[in-house]
Amino acid sequence: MTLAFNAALCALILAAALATILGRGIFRSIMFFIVYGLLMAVAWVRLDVVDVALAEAAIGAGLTGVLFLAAFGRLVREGAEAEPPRRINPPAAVACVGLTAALTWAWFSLPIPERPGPQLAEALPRAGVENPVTAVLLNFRAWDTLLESIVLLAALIGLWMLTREDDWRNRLGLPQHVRPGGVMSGFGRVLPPVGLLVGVYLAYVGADRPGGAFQGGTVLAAVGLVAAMTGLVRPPRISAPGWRAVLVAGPLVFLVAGLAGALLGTNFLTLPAPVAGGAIFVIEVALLLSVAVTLTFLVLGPPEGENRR
Amino acid sequence: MSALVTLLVLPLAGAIAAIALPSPVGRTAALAAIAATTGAAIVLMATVAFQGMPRLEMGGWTPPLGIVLVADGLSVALIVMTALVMASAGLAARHAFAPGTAGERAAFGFWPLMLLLWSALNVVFLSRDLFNLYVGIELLSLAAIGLVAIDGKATALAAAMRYMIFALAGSLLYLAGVVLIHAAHGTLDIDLIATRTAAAPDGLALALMTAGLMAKTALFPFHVWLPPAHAGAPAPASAMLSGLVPKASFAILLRLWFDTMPDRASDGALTLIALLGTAAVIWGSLGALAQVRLKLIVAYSTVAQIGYLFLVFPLAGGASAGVPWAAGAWTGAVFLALSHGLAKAAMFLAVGHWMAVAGSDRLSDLRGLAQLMPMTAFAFALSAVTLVGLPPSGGFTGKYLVMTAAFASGQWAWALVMGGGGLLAAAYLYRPMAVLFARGAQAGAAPPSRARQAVPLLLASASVALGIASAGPFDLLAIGRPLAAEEGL
Amino acid sequence: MTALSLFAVTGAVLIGIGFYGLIATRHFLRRVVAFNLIGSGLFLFFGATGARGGVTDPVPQALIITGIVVAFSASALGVGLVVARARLSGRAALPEEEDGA
Amino acid sequence: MTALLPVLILLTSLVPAVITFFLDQESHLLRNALSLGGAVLKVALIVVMLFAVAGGAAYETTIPLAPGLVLLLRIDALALLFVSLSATLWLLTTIYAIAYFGTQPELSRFFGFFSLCVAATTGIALSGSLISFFIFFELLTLSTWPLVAHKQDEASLKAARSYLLYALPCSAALLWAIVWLESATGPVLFTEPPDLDGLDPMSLRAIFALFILGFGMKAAIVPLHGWLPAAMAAPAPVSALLHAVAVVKAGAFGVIRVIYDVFGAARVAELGVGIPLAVLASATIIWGSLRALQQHDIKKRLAFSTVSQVSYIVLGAALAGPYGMIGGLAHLVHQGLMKITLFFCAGIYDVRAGVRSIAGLNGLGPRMPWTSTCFSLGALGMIGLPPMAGFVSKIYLGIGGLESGAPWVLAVLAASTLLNAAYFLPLLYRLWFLEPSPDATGDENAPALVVPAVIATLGALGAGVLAASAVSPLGWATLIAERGDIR
Amino acid sequence: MMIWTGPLLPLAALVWPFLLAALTALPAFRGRAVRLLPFAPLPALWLAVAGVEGVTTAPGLLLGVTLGLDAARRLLMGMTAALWLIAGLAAQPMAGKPHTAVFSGFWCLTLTGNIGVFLALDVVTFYVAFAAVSLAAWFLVVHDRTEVALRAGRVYIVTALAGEVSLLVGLLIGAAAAGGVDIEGVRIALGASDAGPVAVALLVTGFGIKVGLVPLHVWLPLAHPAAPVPASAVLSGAIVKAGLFGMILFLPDGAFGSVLMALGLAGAFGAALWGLTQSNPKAVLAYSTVSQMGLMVMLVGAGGAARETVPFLALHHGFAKGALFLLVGAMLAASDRRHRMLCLAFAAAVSASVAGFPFTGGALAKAAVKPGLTDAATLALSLSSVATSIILVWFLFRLWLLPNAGKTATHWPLRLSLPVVAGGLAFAGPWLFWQSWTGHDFVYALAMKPVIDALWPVAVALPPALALLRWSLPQRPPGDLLLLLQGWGTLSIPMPDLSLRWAGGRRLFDALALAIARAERGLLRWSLSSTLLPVLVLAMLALLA
Repeated sequence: MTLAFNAALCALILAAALATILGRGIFRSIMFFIVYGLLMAVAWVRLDVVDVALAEAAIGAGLTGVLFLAAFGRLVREGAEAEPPRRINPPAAVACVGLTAALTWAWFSLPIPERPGPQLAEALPRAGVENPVTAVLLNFRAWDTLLESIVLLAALIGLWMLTREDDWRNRLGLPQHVRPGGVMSGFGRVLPPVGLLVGVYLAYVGADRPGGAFQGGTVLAAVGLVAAMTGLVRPPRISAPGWRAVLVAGPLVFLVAGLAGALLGTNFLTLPAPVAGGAIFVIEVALLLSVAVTLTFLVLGPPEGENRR
Repeated sequence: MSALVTLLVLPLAGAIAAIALPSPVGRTAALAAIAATTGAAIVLMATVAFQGMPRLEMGGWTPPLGIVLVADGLSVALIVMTALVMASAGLAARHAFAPGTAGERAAFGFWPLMLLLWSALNVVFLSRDLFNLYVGIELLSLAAIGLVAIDGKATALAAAMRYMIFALAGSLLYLAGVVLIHAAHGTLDIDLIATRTAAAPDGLALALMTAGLMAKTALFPFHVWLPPAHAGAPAPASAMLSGLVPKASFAILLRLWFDTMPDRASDGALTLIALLGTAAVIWGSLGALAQVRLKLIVAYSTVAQIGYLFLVFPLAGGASAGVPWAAGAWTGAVFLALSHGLAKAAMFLAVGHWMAVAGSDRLSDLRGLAQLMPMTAFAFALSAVTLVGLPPSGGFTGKYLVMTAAFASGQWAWALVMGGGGLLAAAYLYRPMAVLFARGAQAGAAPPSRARQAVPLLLASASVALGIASAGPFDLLAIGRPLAAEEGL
Repeated sequence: MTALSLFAVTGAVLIGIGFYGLIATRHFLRRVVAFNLIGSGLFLFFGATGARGGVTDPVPQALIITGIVVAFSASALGVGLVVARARLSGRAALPEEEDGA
Repeated sequence: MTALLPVLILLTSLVPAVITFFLDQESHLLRNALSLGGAVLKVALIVVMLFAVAGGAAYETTIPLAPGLVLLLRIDALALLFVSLSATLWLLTTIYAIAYFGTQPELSRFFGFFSLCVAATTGIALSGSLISFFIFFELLTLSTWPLVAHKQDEASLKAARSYLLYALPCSAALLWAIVWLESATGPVLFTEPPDLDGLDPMSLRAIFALFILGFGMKAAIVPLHGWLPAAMAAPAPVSALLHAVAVVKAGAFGVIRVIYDVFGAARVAELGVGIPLAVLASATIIWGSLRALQQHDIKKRLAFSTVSQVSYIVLGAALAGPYGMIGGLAHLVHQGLMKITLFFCAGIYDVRAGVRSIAGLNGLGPRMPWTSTCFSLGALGMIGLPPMAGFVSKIYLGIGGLESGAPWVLAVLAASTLLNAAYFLPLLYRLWFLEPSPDATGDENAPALVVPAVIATLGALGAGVLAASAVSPLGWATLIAERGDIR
Repeated sequence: MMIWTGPLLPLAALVWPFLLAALTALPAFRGRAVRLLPFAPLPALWLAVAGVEGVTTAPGLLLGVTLGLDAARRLLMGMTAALWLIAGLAAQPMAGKPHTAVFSGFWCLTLTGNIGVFLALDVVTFYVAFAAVSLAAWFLVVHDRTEVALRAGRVYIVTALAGEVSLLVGLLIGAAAAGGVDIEGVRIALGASDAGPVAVALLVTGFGIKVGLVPLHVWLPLAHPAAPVPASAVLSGAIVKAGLFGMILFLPDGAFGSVLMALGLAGAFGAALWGLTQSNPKAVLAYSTVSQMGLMVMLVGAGGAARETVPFLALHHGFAKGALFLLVGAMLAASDRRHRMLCLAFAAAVSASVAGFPFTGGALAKAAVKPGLTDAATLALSLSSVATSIILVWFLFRLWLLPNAGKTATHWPLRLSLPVVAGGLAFAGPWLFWQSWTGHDFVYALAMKPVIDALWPVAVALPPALALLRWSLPQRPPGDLLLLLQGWGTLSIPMPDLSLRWAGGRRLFDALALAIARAERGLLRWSLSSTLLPVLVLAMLALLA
């Protein structure tokens, strides 16, 4: 039964994926992708990996889907939504089948190493959090996570570099014209408080149970997006100093904590066991804010003024 | 606080400051970070040279749990080269991306992108964790894409898009390899993997990572994105993109094939890699010959020069690894990478000056500029010397070491590639030289000040000095080498 | 075939499909979508490997989460690029691939 | 201090070179003082060392680069032979060049590269290891290019391009040769014979051929000579540098080093590569002369003459016997003295009388007696007429040919002499015996141009008249052979 | 280091004229350079008169100079020096004419070489001296710069250089064979070595050109008449002897004997005959020189005792020929009939001596030679006297036909007295040295048989000679064999440029670059290059497995 469910799930996932690639039209492709993302989240749950399932659902399906949809909308405005005629590329197909075959073969020939390492079990008590995933993310491999937050920043700066010179001082994203009192507007008034709660909760429980700053941040970002799209909040300008400070707050706190570890403890990013929990909390809060704002800005896109090309 | 931490934190802090602080302050902070990071790089080099390799266990966790960063000879050599190029690019950008010169957007964005790029490079050069390396090269790619696109023109955007697909595809292939490694060995630490018991999928992992990194290094046939991307960016950005960025993925390749899984190499694979390198040398050179824009010539030259680097694999890897000349070949390849980085950056900065004066980088518009700006012309010429591999330059030392290894191991076909590539380089670099030296300068704008002209000259001189004083770098590179860097030949 | 193998092979197939999409489609937005397919397929594969032997390894999970965020960053930038290019030129494909043939 | 002497000698031209690059065009005085000062200092140092080395001393400086790449500078008799030639002629050429250019533009660049060229040549001369030789050899290639292109007109740039077109592939060949050899033997020092037994004879022959390809280009061996006549587009001081002070000499010197200090005469004979090289050199001697006959431009004719004459040196080296070697070494100096005289004079005819074509020489002799006398003597020396230096070389080479079982060398020498006469005597005839065209002008009121030519002429004359004395080039070459500096 | 060892005088005899040559280049001397000429040969003359013992070496000069004297050297050097002195005096009237500084300079250089040939004991010095005498003399030939002189100069220089080269090669082979540069040793080695014949052939060529050995003589009848009279005198009197002496020095006894004799005889008779077609008395004299030298080469070829006496013959011929040329000069300067008669008379006397009329120096010289000859050779010698007599009669005829100068030139007494002195020496010289040179008593020379032997050829010659004056042969320009060559015109051989051609390579390069650019456009399509990405993975997997 379980196997059958899993098989059906996998078949659906593959079907959605194929439709994403082969389906006619970009819009359909995006729609299938969102479906695909939700199915993937289910798959992660089936794998009993809730942390990832949350991330996948929030970022992989949700936020990415919104990103694609927003982009599609803009492409439609530019008249660039049409696809060039597509053709089957047999060599590519063969090569990709080969790639799949090779990975499949690898799966079946993989040895099972000693995992998770005894070190993990031994170190977890000193990590300051109970959720091992969070421990890995924010303590054992905190350096990765710090860089990850920086990657988000880099993407944002990169994205901003795509602004047209004339638009630089405009507000982020497309100018919104939401009719006051419309559906969107109402939706926009209801959703944010709920989302806000969910987001903060996700981040807060991340210490012990599935969840964390990135998942929570994503939810907050969704809130922010909805607020912006419904006209509840006007997106800021790039030059807004407060927002820019929020953007860098997470990485900055992370860095400072790391340096504190280097100065007080043994190494960069060392969080001494007694204060580890507290430190991780502070970092998570800062990260939550930064991630939320960064993701929001990433989806909003660079400022685009009224003036057309 | 150790130089290692400083080196990692400073550019990050600089980037954060440049993002958060308002324009003039942010820019000043960025420049301060550039200066400080350069200092830190040099301090780190001194540390490695005189005290041994610093090792930084992030968060105090040892592998396989935590991430370790180690500064060995290869790391610091690349880091110092990076610092030199970055500092020069920063100096050039001080003018090129001054608020008055560039638009508000570029004047804001350049500095954080540059510092993020630098952070990523330092991470890639230092990290011993395969996944951390992945994050590093992703950061690198995103910052680089931002720099490619910073010009804002449609062609630059197309170049950035092209670059992006290659970079993303490469990253994912690399990540696939990392996944396999972790699945098979439960660790991501290079040194632990080196002591693992071999697993069947190791070969696939290596193949995936290699292919992915090749795409990011722009090795033939994955080079097509490089010329438009590097040629489309503003000069200081081009200098970083062409001089530094390919070195990151190349450094990971070196780590993979020589540190991580040296036992996994097979002659066939090594030969395949070198054949692609050979093709890159020929293809890139001929491509450069066909160009009429100087930036494109210089960019295609990068394609060709990258090809050289890949000749090292059959010479120092696999069955060759244990023999005495392997160390020479390996060191030679790193010398080539270092001198190419310096020389290429010098070239792009010089071209930037000329473009500012002539208004274009078409060869026909650059006629006689050597008279107007002799220092930059000299810098270009010196860089050309390095790229052609003429003595006394770092390029020559590298070429010599690699060629000696090729002959000593009986694989002299690679030596022929090396020599032939030098000739091709001479051919494509001669054209701009001849144009620059011809009579009849037509200045559109006043030439930049001598101090600004001196920047590329210093870089080019550094690439030559690398050859003149090659003993020091050679010894430095031997630090931390798994192969006993025997006294060459 | 165990559930893990099922998911792993699904992941492998997704990688293949995604790669084909990355190669064979020309609209840049669809390529970014395909890139996300590869990524999630790879993460699925990774997750499956981490769940072998009856224990769930937190390290792959953490890495996957990092990977997802990184992939999103890249996607955002990619989408930004295609939109920006479309604003300038009205096209959403690479110049060399725009015209038929 | 003595260990630093080689470096010091190198610096006497390197330092002026570097400083000169940064001088303004207008600082004529400082620039000239630098160039002249360096040249004089260098000559002085060399004179000091000539005595010391004649007494048996040798100086050595080692600068390690990467392993296997050792920069070894060594002053021994052979090095000194070449370095004294280049230093002396550098001094003369500098004086000449200062007068020649006057206040033309781009002089800082010119003199910078000029000094750099000489520094490279000095390095070549002093190199004690193969790799040092190569490094300086390439430096020479590069620093020569801007000199050839100095005028920056079409012809000069074309010549410069042609120069590089020849030089770089040949450099590549040279590098291949060096790397191939050293990969089997380790670093090759000229003082100790490398152990060549690790390489099979065919490889050794191939390496030798690559060496010859590499050096042969600079030595303008047919068919690698095409750049040299083209390079006559450059100003006269550059021609002097190319033909006498540095470039072609460096090639010939390389051949000598390879034959005697890398392979060793015995090995060359054993491999059977000496005679083919001698044949090639002979072919060059003849061919260069034949081509010279066809030229109507003075400098072009002189250039082809160089093609022919430099191969005398190669021929002497290739014969691989003591007489041949002494002849070749002596000719290294002799040819330099005579050819620089000729180019100096050709330059004087150009700038003072506007004459470049051979036809323009008519009747210039009485009008410009000093120049023309020098020119005539130089030409006669080239033909090999006693007592100018050329005949000494010829005698030694001839005997060397017989000694090495190659009597045909005599025929080559004979033919070359006749051909030399055939292309030089008409010039002298025009100078002295034909009536000048009515609108001809020309004077030689430029002592700084004429005096170097006269000194060079006297040198060439002295080298011949006093050939047997110890201070002559021949005497020094004999000393080299006796001492066994070269094997 | 010692600059020289041994007696200084031989060195001084060489250096002195060399220095004078250098002096002529100085502006101070340019106008009166001619005045230096008589001084140039004085040390040499002194040396010849005083004699010197021992060998002089100057180890630092050239490749080590060794000088010395023996009887033959002393005799010939004395003759040469004396003749140069006389000619130098005869050149005095040239003072103030154009180009005399150059003329004087090369005069002194030629003289240096000429003396050097006789003093040199080593091959290199000999070669250098020989080259000097050959090549510097070119300036004497072309001095007048007339079309004729310049043409003669061209022919001269070509042949002289050819001679120089073959000489050099021959000497080199000799030195290599001998393992040293000592002339004696070289001669011996040439006789013994395998390469000897080649070297000898080359030496014969080299020296043969100088002495005017048929068929290498073509330059001589052009050059000797073309030069100014004093120069002609030394050319024909002294300089040719350098070649002759070279043969004596280097050719092993008997080597190439028959060839030399055949060629010598061909010259002796052929030149005399061809001389009759000349109208210029100097050209006639030049052919006479070819003839006489042929005779001497024949004697060298004959070898043995005959060869030993050749210097004695040369002594006479040198002075005599010098005198005759100078007399041509005197005749050209004479304006009144008495002077012309005087010239003719003296010329006749000297001619008689050359023809070997009894009691003249010439007769004595021939008498000295004969004991060493076979009968056939003796007959040939006598017959050559017939030929000589005929051509000299022709000479006298042509001399008389020279136009009247119109007004008496300056220095007339000097112009006449110098040839008289030379002629006198031609008469007296053989007498003077007869005993010491031949070892015979004077009585031997005065005996009846030699007198008759000397007389009959002259007697036989007179009738045909006088007939010729009436029915002269068709007149031809000088140059005989050369005239045959003139049809060839200038040789022009098209020569390809052997230097590597890059143009073709360049085209290939361009084509290649174009092809690459095209392929690059294909590769630029992401779908193509990215397909290669998984392909590369699989390929590498296959190679790694």
